[in-house]
Amino acid sequence: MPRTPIEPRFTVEYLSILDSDGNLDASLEPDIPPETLKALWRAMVLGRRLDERMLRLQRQGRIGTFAPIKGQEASQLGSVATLRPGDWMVPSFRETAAMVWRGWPIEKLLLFFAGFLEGGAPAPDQHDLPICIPVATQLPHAVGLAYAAQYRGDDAVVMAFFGDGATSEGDFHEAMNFAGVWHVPVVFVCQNNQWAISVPLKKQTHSRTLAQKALAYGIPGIQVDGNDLLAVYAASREAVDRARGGGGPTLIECVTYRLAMHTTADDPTRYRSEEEVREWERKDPLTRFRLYLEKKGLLEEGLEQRVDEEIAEAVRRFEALALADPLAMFDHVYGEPPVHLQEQRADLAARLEAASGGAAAPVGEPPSATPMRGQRVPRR
Amino acid sequence: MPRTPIEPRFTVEYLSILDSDGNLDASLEPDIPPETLKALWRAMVLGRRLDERMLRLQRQGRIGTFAPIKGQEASQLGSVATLRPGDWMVPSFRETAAMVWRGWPIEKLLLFFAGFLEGGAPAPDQHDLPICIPVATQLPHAVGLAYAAQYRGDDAVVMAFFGDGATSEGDFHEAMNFAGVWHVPVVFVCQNNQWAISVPLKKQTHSRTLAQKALAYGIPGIQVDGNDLLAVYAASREAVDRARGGGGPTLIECVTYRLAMHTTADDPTRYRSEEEVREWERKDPLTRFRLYLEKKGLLEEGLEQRVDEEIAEAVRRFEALALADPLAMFDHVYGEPPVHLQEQRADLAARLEAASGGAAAPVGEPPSATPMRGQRVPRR
Amino acid sequence: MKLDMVKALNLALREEMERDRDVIIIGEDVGVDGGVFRVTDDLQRIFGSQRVIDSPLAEAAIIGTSVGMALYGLKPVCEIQFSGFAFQCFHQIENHAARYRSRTRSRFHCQMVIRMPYGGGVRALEHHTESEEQFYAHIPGLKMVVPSGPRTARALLASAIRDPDPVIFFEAKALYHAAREEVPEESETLPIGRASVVREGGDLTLIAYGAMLRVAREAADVLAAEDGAQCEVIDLLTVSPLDRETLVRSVQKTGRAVVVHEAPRSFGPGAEVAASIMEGAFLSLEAPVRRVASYDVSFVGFARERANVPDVARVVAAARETLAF
Amino acid sequence: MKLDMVKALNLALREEMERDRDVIIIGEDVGVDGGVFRVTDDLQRIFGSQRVIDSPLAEAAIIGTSVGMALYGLKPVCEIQFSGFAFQCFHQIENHAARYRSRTRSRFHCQMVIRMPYGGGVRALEHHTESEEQFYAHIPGLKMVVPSGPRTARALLASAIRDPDPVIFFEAKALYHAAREEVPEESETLPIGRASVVREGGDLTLIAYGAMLRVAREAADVLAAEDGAQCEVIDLLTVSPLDRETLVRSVQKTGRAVVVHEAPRSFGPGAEVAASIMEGAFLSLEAPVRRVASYDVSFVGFARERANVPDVARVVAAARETLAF
Ligand SMILES: Cc1ncc(C[n+]2csc(CCOP(=O)(O)OP(=O)(O)O)c2C)c(N)n1
Ligand SMILES: Cc1ncc(C[n+]2csc(CCOP(=O)(O)OP(=O)(O)O)c2C)c(N)n1
Ligand SMILES: [Mg+2]
Ligand SMILES: [Mg+2]
Repeated sequence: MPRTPIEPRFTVEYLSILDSDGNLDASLEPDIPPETLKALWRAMVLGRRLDERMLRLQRQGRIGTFAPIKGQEASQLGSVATLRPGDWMVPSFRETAAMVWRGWPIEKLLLFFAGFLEGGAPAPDQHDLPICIPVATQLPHAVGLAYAAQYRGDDAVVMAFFGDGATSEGDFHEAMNFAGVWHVPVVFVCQNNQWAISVPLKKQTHSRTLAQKALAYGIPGIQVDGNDLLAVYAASREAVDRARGGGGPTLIECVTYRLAMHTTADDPTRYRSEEEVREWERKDPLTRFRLYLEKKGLLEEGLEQRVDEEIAEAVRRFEALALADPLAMFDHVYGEPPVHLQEQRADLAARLEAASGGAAAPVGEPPSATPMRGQRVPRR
Repeated sequence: MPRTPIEPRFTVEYLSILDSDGNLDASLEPDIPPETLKALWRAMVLGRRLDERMLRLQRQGRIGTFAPIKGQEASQLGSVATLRPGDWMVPSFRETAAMVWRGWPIEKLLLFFAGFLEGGAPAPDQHDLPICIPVATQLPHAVGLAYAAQYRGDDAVVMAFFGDGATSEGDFHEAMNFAGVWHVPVVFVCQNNQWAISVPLKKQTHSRTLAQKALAYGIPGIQVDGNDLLAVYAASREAVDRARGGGGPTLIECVTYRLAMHTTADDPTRYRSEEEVREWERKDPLTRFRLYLEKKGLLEEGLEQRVDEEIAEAVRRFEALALADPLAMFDHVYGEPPVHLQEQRADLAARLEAASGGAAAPVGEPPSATPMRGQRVPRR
Repeated sequence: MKLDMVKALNLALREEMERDRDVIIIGEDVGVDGGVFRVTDDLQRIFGSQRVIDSPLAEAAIIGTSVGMALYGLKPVCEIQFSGFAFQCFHQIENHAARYRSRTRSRFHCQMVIRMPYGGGVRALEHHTESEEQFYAHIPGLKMVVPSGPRTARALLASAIRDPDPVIFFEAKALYHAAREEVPEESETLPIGRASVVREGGDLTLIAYGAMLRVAREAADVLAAEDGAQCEVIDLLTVSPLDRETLVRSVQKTGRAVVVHEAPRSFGPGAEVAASIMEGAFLSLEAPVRRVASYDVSFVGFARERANVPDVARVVAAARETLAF
Repeated sequence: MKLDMVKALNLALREEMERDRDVIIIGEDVGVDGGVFRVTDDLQRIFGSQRVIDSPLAEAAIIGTSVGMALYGLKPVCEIQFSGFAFQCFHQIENHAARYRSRTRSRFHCQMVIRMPYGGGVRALEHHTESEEQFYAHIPGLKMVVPSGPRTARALLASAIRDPDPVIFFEAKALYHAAREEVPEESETLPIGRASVVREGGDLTLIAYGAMLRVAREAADVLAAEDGAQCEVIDLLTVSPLDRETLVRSVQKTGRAVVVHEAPRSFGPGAEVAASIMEGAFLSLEAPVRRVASYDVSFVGFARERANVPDVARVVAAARETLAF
């Protein structure tokens, strides 16, 4: 009857396979086909270079605000690479590399960040949700997709991405709890990049790890070195297979770091030190994975150039896209446009008519664009 | 570098001191002054009898829907008894016994359940929040109170009550997380009465205990036998003292049972078995505590009668209260009534004038009262 | 058959679930318990606990997971136990249910219904008596439907479930058991977005919906009997998109209008009705459109509810002022 | 001194925090970072991290804990990073911040301000450009304030912080750096609930607030120059409680009115303005009150924003139709 610890005790594991110096724990090395390893390396490089290119496009005012991924390539790719095409990916707003891996055309992403809804539409056959801006709100959607898949008897698995800050939102909690109760095939991938804009992890939660939050829902949680693609892949493989096998949800915490600014509207020097950033640059996920492939003799000549050319072509296609018709804003509000929207559409059509040069006039960026923080006011 | 459990492991304890047969673990017996023990017994009896009386009042249509506490007396009183008057109690909607302990006049509670806002106003010197209907929404208020107390340098502790179902709400999660980060003096008392209306705990969450949810926030969590007043008291004492001493928040899970219906509008026979209820009746918190006091020779003669008389007097005072002026609905919407409310007040005043018999006419319960489930339509 | 509104809603749910395996129900206590008001009574027994889901206590996740199910192709019918608790999921409704179609250019859309009991009349506690339709009516991408009795409830719920867009479906608690009405054997639908003229008249247009329709009708009887004034009574049925055409046509005939709702007056649905009538029938208007609504106060307690919610006397008074204007 | 709106707001916060130790700031990134738009710049350094709180990422808890602080006697000024994310805390605002006073018969009340940047003009992503004022204007117990420039921003924020009731304080992103304006050395206030006639005229009343005031003013210039029409321009400043008296007095003089807002048109704030004018000035009205608002569409993407948000040409066109009616 006395005061007794509840048994079994609760444990959470930490997984690291390839350390920042490239040392490999061969006993844990996941068996990934050479072609996949090469594709993953290519995706990492593309993610890194696309980030840099998008930064330039934003500074030139050719696209608007976006969230760079630099430093988080391994977290995103090691996890998403374990999905099948028929599985579902549910991104937040910082998964460019994962989205490209899943088949999002680069020009479509650029269109999205240039302020066109057309950039947010997944392809008809694509099992991915679009970018989700409100933090953590996509997580219940992932659980609902997983429930629906289970209900229909499909063997699809759902993988949802979110950040460390997202774990503070009620939607994170409610989604995890529903997933636990429903025992649905969903894998929660938390990219713990140490910061939520200017808020460091220790101000975000008092728990030692984010992985341990899984204990609150009676589901497995694991913390992995998020800059170690092999560890992320191994943990994700295990979670995805368990989910597909009817083993229910898993929470994976990828310990990583956002090496660039939160978004192009952010100035990280206000809240974090250069030392901290340099510290993490030494743990760059690309460096160690490059070494790993080098040892395996899987590095290709001129990859960077080919990737840059692919990006350049995508940018050209993006630039070539004519400004879409403003009237399109009335499409897709409802299945069938109600009377009042037909009238409003006619109103805009008339205004566009009136404004000589038709569409041109009232379109384009708003007259008085206020920069967020240091952001320059872009002009197309 | 390999796969390693994160140390130290996570543990949650279970505490029971006085079992359902009245066996005492003397090594853990909290030292409670005899006068307090007697007061607690009196409060338990009053809670039980008031519940029964309110049920009759509701059936007679003299009050509206309310939530009986039968079976949860120990959870409420063992915890709230560890507070000082200057501390804060933040109730949900099922803390009648705790509220009376804190000094709420019974007639005021009756007024509240009879549909009068006047019943919801704490006394000027009372450090308690009113009954809160939306599940879990009071928890961030408790954290805010605790923050404010700390900010002002007051040594007040805040104790918040909620149920097992409340742990599924986002507000529970966000409040716990803020409390952990801010390290504020708040004690979260979860009355796990096994049911959220018709939803059993196993459909509410997949975690083995509710206490373990504390691990997600890096704060202490403990599970206690909620029908054992001594265990609830001991755990609460420890948590309140820790909070007051700057040790931060604690989550206490009181494992108890709702012996009556969810509210007077509920029919529990639809979702749970008689056996289950009888099972828990054997663990009645009053029975064992009565035995405990008996052995200590602390039982008073004729307590039940005195308690019943006190309740009867309160009911008489409640019945004697004239129906308040309908115009009072315009008071306290804002600090100063804006023009439009002054006009609307005048409109109602004129209508009341017109309706011969002044106030009487448009007041009282709505014309077509729809019973919720089995509830009878009450008439005053 | 003659059914009350609870039974009529229950029938519509059963019929739609039989019609379409993708229709599922989710909410708090909707399963074993059959819902707080028994609207989902017996459905879990018939269709199983995978299709009638007793969810944990979390509104945002009820709507959020339903959005996910809808994106997959299911057609969830969610129950929020009382409309007063829907603000917990308001972000999921506004950010997502209403927007996925536009956001993805119809690659995805949310065919889902969100049912909620609303309004007064049941001697209930705070958050159990309010009328929040305005909050949903202002959100593009949503439809806001409020039946006024058993037959319209059953038909509109069927329409809502088959509608490709997210529909907020408000059920007046006061009507659940208020009256039994003849409903046809065969399942029927009603067009969403169309108001209905339930009484013809040339002197004044009375506009209401939900539980207030009865009040408007009775006011029309009084005005006919005592004032010899013929009111045209319009049952909105759909608050949004608002059927402005039917409103304007009526007021072009009557020249006078009074709109009645349980929601607080200021910035409420009556304002849109009044403004739309002014825009569409200005030259026919012989008096300002009057609004009879609850006062701009928060919860008043059921002991004072009757003094706050519009009743026949108030509607009659407003109509007389309008007729005398 | 000449300040832009960000600096003016920052000044008001500093002044009120110096005046009253109970005033504290809480929100995401309001501390070290000084807020997404730098409105709280430097305040954490001056007043410390106990008074300027960098909260975890959870809007419901930001408002919920602030409610608790207010019940204790503090005066929290909460920042919701963008108004599009305030639906996460809508239940805490509607269920509690707006109601504690009434619920406890003033034993407790919530003296708190909830600041949010709203509206378009910054080439931002979804949920960063919308205008949600209507949702707050309909809630009894709340006040809804929207300054139109640096000077009104500084004065109204001071008034809001000193106001005993919860105030929703909308800051137009488009105005943050749009213009610098002379503000007095001394702290000043403006009465909440009072609109301001910023330009006198006898031909037509133009009603706007926030970023739309500039649009209305420029439209007035165009109408004066090109049509010789004198517009009276009213800056609402407070959306709710609405200053009907000022609106009605003006329209009794002009007989014509156009209301402009960024929020979607249907069931929006313009409906209340129009309905109130009709009720108060019906016999003076020579034309229906026209509404110029964003269309009833959800987020359109910043590339199309200009086609959706009211601009000078649209206001001028509506005014001309009204004048010609
Ligand atoms: C509900 C909500 N609140 C606030 C924001 C503004 N915001 C955008 S990203 C962000 C920080 C997110 O941090 P984290 O979850 O760690 O993801 P990260 O940005 O680091 O990838 C905030 C506060 C938002 N988008 N949604
Ligand atoms: C936000 C919210 N959702 C739904 C309800 C309706 N409701 C009232 S009590 C209750 C169950 C609460 O269960 P629990 O938290 O275990 O407390 P208990 O009633 O068992 O004491 C529900 C669903 C509510 N009051 N608030
Ligand atoms: Mg982060
Ligand atoms: Mg319970």
